[in-house]
Amino acid sequence: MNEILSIKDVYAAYGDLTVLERINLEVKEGEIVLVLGSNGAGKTTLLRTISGILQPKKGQIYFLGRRIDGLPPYEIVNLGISYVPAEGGIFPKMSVMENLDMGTYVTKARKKKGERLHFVFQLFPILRERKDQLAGTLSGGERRMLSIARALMSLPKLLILDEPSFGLAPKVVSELFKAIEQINNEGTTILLVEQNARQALTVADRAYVLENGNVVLEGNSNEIANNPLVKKAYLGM
Amino acid sequence: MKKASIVQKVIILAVYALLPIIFSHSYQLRLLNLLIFFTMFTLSSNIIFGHTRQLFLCQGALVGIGSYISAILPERLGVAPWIILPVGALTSAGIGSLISAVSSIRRLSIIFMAVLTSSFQVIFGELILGLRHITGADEGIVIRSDILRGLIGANRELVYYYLLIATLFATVIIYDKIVNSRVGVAFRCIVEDEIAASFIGINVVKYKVLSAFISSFLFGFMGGLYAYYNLYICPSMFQNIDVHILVMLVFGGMGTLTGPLLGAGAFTLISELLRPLGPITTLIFGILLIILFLFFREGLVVHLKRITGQFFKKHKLCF
Amino acid sequence: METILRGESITKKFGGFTALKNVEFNIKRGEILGLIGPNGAGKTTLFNIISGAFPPTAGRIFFEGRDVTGLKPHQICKLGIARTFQIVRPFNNMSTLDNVLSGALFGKDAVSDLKDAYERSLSIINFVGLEKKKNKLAKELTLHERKMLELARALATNPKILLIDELIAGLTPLEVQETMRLIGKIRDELGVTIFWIEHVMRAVMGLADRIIVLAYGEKIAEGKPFEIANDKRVIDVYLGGGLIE
Amino acid sequence: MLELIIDGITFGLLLSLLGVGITLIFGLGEILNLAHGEFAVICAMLALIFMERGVNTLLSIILGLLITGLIGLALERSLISLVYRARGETRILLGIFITFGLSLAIHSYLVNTIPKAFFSVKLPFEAIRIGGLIIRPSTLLSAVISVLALVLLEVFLKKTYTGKAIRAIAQDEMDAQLCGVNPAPLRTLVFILGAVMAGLAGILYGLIATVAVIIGVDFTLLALIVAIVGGVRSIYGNILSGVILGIVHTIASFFLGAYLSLVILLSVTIIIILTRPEGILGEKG
Repeated sequence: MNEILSIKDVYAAYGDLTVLERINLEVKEGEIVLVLGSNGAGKTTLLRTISGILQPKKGQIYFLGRRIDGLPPYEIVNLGISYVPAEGGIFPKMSVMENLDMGTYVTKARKKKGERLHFVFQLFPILRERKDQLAGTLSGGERRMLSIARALMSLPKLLILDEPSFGLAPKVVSELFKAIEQINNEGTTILLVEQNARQALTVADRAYVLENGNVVLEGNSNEIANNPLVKKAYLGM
Repeated sequence: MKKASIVQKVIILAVYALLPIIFSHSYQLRLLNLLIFFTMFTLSSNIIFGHTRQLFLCQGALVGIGSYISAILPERLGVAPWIILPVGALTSAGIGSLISAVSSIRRLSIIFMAVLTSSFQVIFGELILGLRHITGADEGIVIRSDILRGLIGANRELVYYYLLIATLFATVIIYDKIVNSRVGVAFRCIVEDEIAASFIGINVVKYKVLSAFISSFLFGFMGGLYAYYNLYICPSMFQNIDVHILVMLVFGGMGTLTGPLLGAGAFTLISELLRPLGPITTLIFGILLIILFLFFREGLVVHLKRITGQFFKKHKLCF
Repeated sequence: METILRGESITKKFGGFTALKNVEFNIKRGEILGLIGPNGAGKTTLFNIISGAFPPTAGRIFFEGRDVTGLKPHQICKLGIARTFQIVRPFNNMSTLDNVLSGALFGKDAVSDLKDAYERSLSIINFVGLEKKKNKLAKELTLHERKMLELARALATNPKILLIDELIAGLTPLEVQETMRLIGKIRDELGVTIFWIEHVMRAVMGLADRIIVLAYGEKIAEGKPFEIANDKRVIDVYLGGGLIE
Repeated sequence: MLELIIDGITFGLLLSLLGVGITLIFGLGEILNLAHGEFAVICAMLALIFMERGVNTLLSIILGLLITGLIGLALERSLISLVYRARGETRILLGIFITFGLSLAIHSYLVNTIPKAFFSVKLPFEAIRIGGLIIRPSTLLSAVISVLALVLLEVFLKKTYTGKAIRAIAQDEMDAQLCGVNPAPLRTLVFILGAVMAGLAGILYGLIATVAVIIGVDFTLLALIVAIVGGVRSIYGNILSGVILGIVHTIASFFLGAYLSLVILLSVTIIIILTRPEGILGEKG
């Protein structure tokens, strides 16, 4: 399989506060890759750096062989990376449909809008029912679905999800993970950050463990799930 | 107060006191007097904007209230100007405190502060024009009650000059005391982070209102004094004060004591130099405001400090 | 032991979203009470309500038997409840000493004399181990030092109870050890009661006398650390709905 | 009375044109444009200059609008883009001071160079009588063009990708970027749009009254009131508040005189700011 994303020796900081120290990470086409780590380990910073919200201090990021570090977020979206933040990710004062329209803002997605709509409505049928409602009036779970759907509208090759289960009830979380698998089966590569280690490890192919801005562990999901350190710190065993 | 700071103030006071020896011409004295008025205006702006970041775009109105009350009331009530001067100052202070109180309790954002205070300024202007029989509208008021009636025989400009520097130095000393006290600490915390400040026990509303009170009091007081000094006031005098104060404040640098002094000096000089140009000066002040804010936001003092190195360092407020 | 702080069916709604639902708690004087739960469980919201950032939608807070619901932050602080923030907010352009000094000048039993305040501040700076950084600007400190600074500033207000919002996240193992020792010292040497939000389970388990678990705005468990560690519901909810095995 | 209300509505629609510009510019870049009303004067004066040189009225007006747009472009790319570099509260303050300075400079320049210039357009039509009602065609035309411009703006914002992107930036700039929107050119576009709409308001004011060079400050103030009362982020709110304020202003001016009517308008604004700022702005304290 080809590498779709590769991160080489990346350092990132907020002001003078270093958050990522020499991160190396790669994602192959078609995979679901999970990043685990405690609060403050630098997971969100990593995702923000990939999506261009934050510029890395040092290091390189390649997407499909092209160097993307230093590009602004809107160009990175155009290349095929969609980032779904843990909170937000929707325009509350626009209708569900308008939010999905904004998802097709990138030129190449505009032509395939109908096809894509069909896919996301099949993935999250509730959004079809709510399509004329203002996004701000949706429930927490529906908002999360909309933010993922919006990101999918732009035909991403790589979908980056920051804690999709954040703040959701367990039942909704299970549905969401099913959807994530379905998105992956349809051909989209996924990079996922989760605190909900158990469920995330069941869908992921491989995982990285981040601590204090460093990758301390990597491997396929089974190895990671059976690692004594992970068991103790993330699985509560 | 540190010793160095006292010595410095005594020297500055001495210089001010001796200036009339060199600038004895009454035109020059008038300039010096205007300089002190401007310095005082900038100093009071500094208290409210520099130290507590409350945007008051109605300084002209606060000065004007003091001025008009001091101009109108003594004759109408038959009371001595001495008594009315503090009444005017307190009225300004009351209104300033009220604006500060409502806006800090409602936690208005800068945008709303800007619109609220400038609306107030416009209302003041409109009222002055509308209440023609009291204020004389555009024609203004000629003031007959002089605060220094008994001393008028002497050199009027000179007498006012010493009265003004006495006021200035009294203000500077009080200002210094406040900034270096517990209140000054509260001001700094509020500028840094209002929310964090409230969680360590600082009553943010109280201190903001306090700073508005002090500053508006000074505005009103100086406004009244200006009316008695000038013996004539009209609405246009209070129109561009805000711009002038802003220019002076940024010129000198906010939140410092030297800032307003230097800023007012530079401003008086520039506006005197520009005087031959006539009404176009406003255009130049507009451009000056833009340039200053874009490129010299930290103030002239900071830039000077960089150039003169350590010289100003000892003046840095202790604490 | 006597109760110092008590919450009576605290409910908080933001628009249609219920952040807290009928949460009850009870802290005894001299206790370290841990507060844990998944992200978005409402932990920080609870702290915000106790410290006066906003009032609860329903319910009451009692401090030393007195109803303090709806008081403003500065009033709450003056009564003897101090807090730290999850995302630190020291006064960045002030020195370490001035930061702590501002706490001493305005908190409970505020010292109005600058000299006395200096002394109190210095001893607190020593207590948290920042004596070498006392003249540095807060923005020049490391994250750990800034967290210690915020703790020091809160302590300078002379609180009876301290609400700590995530002190350990993002620290190195060595710093974690130091911080845990310090929290113990605050209780034992200064006699300050502690209400403590933390994500690092090991730390809370090791130090807290009792633990409350919040999830989706509701209290799902309360008890001694070992009871919490073995509570089926806590393991389920805190670590996710499904199971691998 | 009915005629007064019609005049008020017409004037109010002009205010809406101005207010909408303030709203859009603030929504996208957090810059409260205190020089906004000057664009109306600039445009009217430009049209006047062309007309005095013998250019046909309609063409003069179009040229005026075009040049006003270009001036907007130049100002945005030079001055305003410097303000965007600052963040948060500093940006808002900087925006206020810079545009304040700008308004002073423009105002002072115009007052000094062409103090006696007055712009107004006379239509070669008779007043229309409907029943007992007399409607001036210029009033009618002014109202129709305002409505048309506002409808076009609404269609642009609601139906086109660019318009949706503009609304998206106003809600959450970072989120809009994550959808692939580059905010900088859209901010420029909106500033130009705002300038041209203000310019149009100036021209239309020339239809119903006379534009003098000193009127820019009043326009800015009225536009600010419209924007604040209608909500700094809501376009419908702006149109509604513009019309209401226009009616109130016109009627109050007629019965109480111009100065008291302004005092009343401003007092209402102050009360609205103090009673429900978050409701209007959608901003949380």
